Amino acid sequence: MINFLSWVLLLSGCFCVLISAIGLIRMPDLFTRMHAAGVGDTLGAILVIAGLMLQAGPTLLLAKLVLIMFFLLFTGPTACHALAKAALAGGEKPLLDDNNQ
Amino acid sequence: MNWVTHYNYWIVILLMMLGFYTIIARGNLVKKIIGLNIFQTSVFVLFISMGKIPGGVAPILRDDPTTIYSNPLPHVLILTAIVVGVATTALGLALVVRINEAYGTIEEDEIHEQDRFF
Amino acid sequence: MSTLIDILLLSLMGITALAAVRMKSLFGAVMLTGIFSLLSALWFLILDAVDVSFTEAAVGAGISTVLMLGTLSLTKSEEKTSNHSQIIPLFVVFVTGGVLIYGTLDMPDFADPLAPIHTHVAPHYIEKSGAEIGVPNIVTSVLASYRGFDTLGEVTVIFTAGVGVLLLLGIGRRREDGDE
Amino acid sequence: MMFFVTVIALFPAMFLALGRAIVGPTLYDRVLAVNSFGTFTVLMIAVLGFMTDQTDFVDIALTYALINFIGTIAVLKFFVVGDFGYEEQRDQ
Repeated sequence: MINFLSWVLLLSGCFCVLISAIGLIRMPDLFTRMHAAGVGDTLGAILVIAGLMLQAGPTLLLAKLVLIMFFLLFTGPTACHALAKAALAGGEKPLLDDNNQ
Repeated sequence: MNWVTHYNYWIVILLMMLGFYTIIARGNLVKKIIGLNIFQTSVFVLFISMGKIPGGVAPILRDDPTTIYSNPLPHVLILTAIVVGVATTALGLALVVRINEAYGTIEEDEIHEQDRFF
Repeated sequence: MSTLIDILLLSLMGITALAAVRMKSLFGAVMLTGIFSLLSALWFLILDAVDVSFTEAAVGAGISTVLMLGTLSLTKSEEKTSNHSQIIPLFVVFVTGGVLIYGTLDMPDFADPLAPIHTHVAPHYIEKSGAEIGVPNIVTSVLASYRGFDTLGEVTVIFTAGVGVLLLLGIGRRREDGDE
Repeated sequence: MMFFVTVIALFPAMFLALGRAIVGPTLYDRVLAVNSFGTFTVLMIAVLGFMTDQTDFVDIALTYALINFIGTIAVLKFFVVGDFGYEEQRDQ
């Protein structure tokens, strides 16, 4: 049962990571890429680490994995936010729909 | 010998050739230091990949006496080499900064051009 | 099974190095050097070199990248196209590479447990260092005890490099400020 | 087996992130690609540790996660300020 759950979590994590990587290469401009990479990476990383946590069992290892998960959970969005702020300050403009301008 | 068992050597040689080419053919000094770093890493990869034993684990002693450990000696050598390498990089980059202050450029050709007038 | 991982990782390293060398923007090249360091650290980890991987990640991906970015902030960030002939460097590089490939034909296979490197000194360290030094990490006991003078020499080299960097950047800069 | 599948599935993601780091076009794209690449590396180290039954690797993954974050923030600060902040201190 635990193995099955771990398979599901690991595979869905891989799926999210792959989607975020495809978004990173396929999206048209910087901010949409950032959206794909920031959201997909964080979710994928958390799912993969959760899958590993099920395999670790209640040991010290579990605590380390929880730490990694928390770091990724906090640092991913923070880095993305800082990147968006730096890009705006550096003069990058988001790509807008022509009809709304 | 087949290509799988020597693939690591070929990648090492590819990295070495790339680093060597950058050092001797590119005029930009920062690019030369990047080439030097790639060259260094190729040597590290060569040493570390020689220390691998199939089924071995990291050389940290365990209670189980049947454990196979990978060879720790290349790790020691490369640990020293990495730290010396970053010292070299720092010194080279400091030299680049000084050259830029003195000549106003980090391109080798322009430095030679200015030296010709002295 | 792990052969596939090895080959994919080594190919990634080769592609990254090639792109870093070809990149005209120096910022891009420095970013790719950071990725290259991460990849080589990952490869060291796969080969069980835990300590080396740790050092490479902290030093290669961390300090080197920051040092190079600092240099770029003080100098130019774009590389100019050189108009030199590329034939002689390419010739030298390919001759060297060819000789080295000839040299690898005699090398032991990757991860061959009977290679000469595994039969001579290393077994002594693996068997005795636990009793002789008492540190579980063999790399630490070799680095700090059996080969302690090597490490002392390493510290000397780093000290010399630090003095060199200070002489090049710190003291000269301050004197100029004082004169003005 | 499941760890092996995960590692193999992480490789295409690494290739794609590397492609974005090579293509660019802006510096921020490259930083974003490097950040994503770092996350993939952390995941791969953790999974590899489980695959080869050497769970010490998780410590290293923890360090990598921190180095990656600090590196990204340092690079961004560099892009915004233009240096690491020494000039301002000297002026004061």
